[in-house]
Amino acid sequence: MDRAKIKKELEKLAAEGLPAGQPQEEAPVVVQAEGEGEDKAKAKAKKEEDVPRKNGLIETDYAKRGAHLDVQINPDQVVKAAELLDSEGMTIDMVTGVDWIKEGQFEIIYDYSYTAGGPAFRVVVRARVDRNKPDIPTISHIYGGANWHERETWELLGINFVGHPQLEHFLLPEDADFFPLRKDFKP
Amino acid sequence: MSSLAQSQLRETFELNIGPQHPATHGVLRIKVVMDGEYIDRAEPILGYIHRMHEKMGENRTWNQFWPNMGRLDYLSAIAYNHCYAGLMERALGIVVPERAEYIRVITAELNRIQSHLLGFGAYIMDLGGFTPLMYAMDEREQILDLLESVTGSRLTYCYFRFGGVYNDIDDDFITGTRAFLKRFRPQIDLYHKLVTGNVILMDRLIGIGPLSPEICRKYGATGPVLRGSGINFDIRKNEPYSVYPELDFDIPVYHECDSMARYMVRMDEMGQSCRIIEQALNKLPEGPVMAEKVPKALKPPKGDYYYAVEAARGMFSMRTVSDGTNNSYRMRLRSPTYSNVSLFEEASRGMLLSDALAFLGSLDPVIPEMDR
Amino acid sequence: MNELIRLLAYMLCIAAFLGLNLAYLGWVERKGAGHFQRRTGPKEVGPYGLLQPLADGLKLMSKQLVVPANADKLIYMAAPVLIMVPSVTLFVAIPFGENLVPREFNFGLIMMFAFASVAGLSILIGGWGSGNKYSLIAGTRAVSQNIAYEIPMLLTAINIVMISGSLDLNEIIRQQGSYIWNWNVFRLDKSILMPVSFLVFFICSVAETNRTPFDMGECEGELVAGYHTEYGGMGFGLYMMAEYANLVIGASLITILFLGGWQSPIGILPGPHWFLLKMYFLIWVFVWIRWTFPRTTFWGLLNLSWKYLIPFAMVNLLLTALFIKVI
Amino acid sequence: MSGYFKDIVTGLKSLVVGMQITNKEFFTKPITLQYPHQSVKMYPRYRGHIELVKDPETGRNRCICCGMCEKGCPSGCITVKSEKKPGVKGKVLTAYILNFTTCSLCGQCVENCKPEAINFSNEYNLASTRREDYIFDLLQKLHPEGVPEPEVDPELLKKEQEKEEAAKKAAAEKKAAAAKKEAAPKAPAKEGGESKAEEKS
Repeated sequence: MDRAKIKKELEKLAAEGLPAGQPQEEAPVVVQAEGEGEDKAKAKAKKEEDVPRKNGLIETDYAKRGAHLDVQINPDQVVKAAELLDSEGMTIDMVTGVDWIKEGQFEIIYDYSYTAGGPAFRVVVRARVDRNKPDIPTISHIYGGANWHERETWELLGINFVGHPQLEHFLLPEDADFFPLRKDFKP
Repeated sequence: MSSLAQSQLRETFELNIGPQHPATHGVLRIKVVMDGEYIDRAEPILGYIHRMHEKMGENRTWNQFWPNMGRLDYLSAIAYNHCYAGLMERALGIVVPERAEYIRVITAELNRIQSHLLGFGAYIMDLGGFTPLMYAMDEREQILDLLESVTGSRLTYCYFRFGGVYNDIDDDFITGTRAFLKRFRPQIDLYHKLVTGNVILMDRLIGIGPLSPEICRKYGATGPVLRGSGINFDIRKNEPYSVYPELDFDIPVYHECDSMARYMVRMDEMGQSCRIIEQALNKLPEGPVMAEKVPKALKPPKGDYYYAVEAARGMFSMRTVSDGTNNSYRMRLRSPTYSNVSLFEEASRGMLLSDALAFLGSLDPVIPEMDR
Repeated sequence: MNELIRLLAYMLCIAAFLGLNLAYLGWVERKGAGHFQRRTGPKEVGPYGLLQPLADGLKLMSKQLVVPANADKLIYMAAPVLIMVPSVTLFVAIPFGENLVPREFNFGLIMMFAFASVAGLSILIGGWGSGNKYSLIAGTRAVSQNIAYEIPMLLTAINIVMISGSLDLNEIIRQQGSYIWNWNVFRLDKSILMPVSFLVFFICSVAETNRTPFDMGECEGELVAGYHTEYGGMGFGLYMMAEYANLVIGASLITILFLGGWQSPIGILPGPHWFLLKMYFLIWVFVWIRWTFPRTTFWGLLNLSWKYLIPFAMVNLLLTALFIKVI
Repeated sequence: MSGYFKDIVTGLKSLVVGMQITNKEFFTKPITLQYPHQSVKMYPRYRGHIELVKDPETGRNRCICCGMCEKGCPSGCITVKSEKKPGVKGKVLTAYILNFTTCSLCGQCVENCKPEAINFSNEYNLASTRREDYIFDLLQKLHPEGVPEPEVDPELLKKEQEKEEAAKKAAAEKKAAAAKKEAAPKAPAKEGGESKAEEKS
């Protein structure tokens, strides 16, 4: 595992995924989020919070967030990211879906970590899909462990993992026709 | 013989192992396609005890989510408490007094021994030996008594709080724990003599259920399963939390990659936990057990937070997405058995039925934690 | 007429002996299990739980007999009875004392083995008739186990037959004199491997009676309850009783063939009390083994039989033949 | 070949060692505790269902009916019912209903309770076949022989009565004034005045 290489490659990936019209200077947002000028960072963070985050890589403070790298990429790039991290010997921890109903988006968070010994290294890969057409390619052919996690995310949030071998009901009963973790779910 | 003729001759049948089956320790169901005594395909089916803890996390306030932590893995609930406490302390920036951290470690390790004891006993019972379970239960009862005297409950602990622990330990607990350790160490030798050295058991475990480090990595297996495959990875060492860096202990690793290796990792971990407890008791500082500045209304800043601990069955981690209100926007729980059991389908192909169940037992699944 | 009365009396005695044994061996097993496991075992019903078998029996008898929907009703109902019949019949041939034998056969040993194999058959049809996949697997397992273990068992039994030159159980006992060193276990002058032979026979008996570590047919960790998964009430009760009846027969057979039956180990007072003492000691060892060891796999069981027991039995057979011919 | 015999010897030896251990255990005393005849040792910190604490000075509960326990409870199993009684400071507890079927014994209510009015009981021997048996009124449990009347502070009572009378007077005056002001039809002001008085009492 090469931390610098992973960082560089992911940065590149995130930059590739930016919409064409966007000015290049803004592209790879490398923010040393929590540093000395905390107030400044806070103010900045506040500003950023209101709009959805742009694609890019953030080197997060491990002590505050629990992750080392945090990268947001386009949904069609998750397979590339998975292949990259797989070749570096990383493990998939979990796949999480978040329903950002106000923005009309689902966020899919992939947690990767390094479990082959040595100090821990955690990478968070995020991708956002449209809430009305929640399609994202599966990574279960790269990581067998992602299979169940994706299945669960589909079941609870309705995110469609394109190419997943078995998107069937898993935790919920077979006849469940609802997605309980969606924010507009009414029991 | 052509392959077509072969496939016609081959007659398979489906067998449902569980949800009510003695070897699954709960309501796990495995749909097995059998070819005689051999397994063609085994598909675990989950969800029989699914309670949607993640949704509860969204509906309850941060404090109200506490009791849920005791109900995921009911055998090592204190580690789960530890994870939630650590997560929120990370999010809120609370500094925990040192005494509280030591108490957390002591109780968590006692809980780990207790969990491994039950895992050991139940595993041997899966293999047909009833007696070791009862011996393990005897020791486990001592631990439960000790933990009951501090936490007030015997199984579903809800003992930790943001910024410390619910109440302090007393001298009775300390002397009781020391006495227990003194009594427990010879018992481990007894287990080894009675069980580990037994030729029948060795025959059943050695070489059964091989798991390469690669398959462990692909499926995100952690804990004794990973360490039984020769990888030295333990959150307590590799991503130290609490006061573990100040304590001296080893991580047992076995390179055989079979069920016996996983079993031995658990047995050795009990001894290491004893070492940790002993040191922690010696080092136990005086002082408060709750941080002074814990806000009444908990509102962690926006953003998401991640925290991982080493539970008895592997890495338990939580990711929470906070939107700055007094409950979580999204709570994600990563349970170790979920990942560990997900490799069962691939690894069990072509095994004998009895070997497959020995292999499943060596993964030590706890069903409520998988189903969440 | 006299003979008829004698037979009737014996039948009554056997029934009483059997009934007591079958009921109280269950108690012994549970009590033993309890104490082996730092527990107390049955305690509440009667002093030391001695009335427990009665309570168990009453409970089992008062239960409804349920036939599963896809079971073969006739076979399902017949199997538990069928497993009891040979076990009970075999008591006719067991010589408890020199003159205390219901019916002396001069082919008693053959009869023993012949009837014992019926038990395997009834396990199979019980498993098959239940219409449950677990039971079916258990049934087939039990049969192949019986086949695998009858071979070394018979090979060692032939040893004894060669030594004593008779198939009559009483005659076999008579030929082993009083005093320990005259028993077949220690008759090194007939073959130096006799103690090994005893061990082989003992292991085979454990397997034949379907007890841990060889309870492939039951296997509660894998096959739920094996061949009697679908049985409840007295059907289950009969299976349970048959297990203990087989246990008594197995222990008796070892006693007869190797431990000198009713012969006294110290040369005085030969009689049925020695027989019972030896038999119950063996039963106790069976119980002890059951609560100590885990279960082998089906594979390991066949391995043990073909790789260890059968070669040893063969070698012993050759040695015995050699010893008898040469010495 | 030597490995073959070695396997047999070590295998048999391991079996004998195992049997020795169980044999030894057979002759040691069982550790079973005969539960209904003997009872387990209970620790003071044991968390049974919650109970109201009896104040040793007054012999009554300490509850101030703030409802913090009710709010903090994750499973919503507590219902506090209270009313205002004349001459008593604060509200008076009339019923404290715990639905034990949903309680998870987490201790949030005990922690949230400022006046330390509730605590864990040591009761573990709860068994019933009816669900209703687990809906406790803790107030009744605290005072099985009947809930004592709250202590009436005469000064406070006097003050309150005065206040009430004053309020009544004011209302009456208002009413009279309103009536005087518009001897003609309308009545809405009158209604409003009345309801205000009711609220105060």
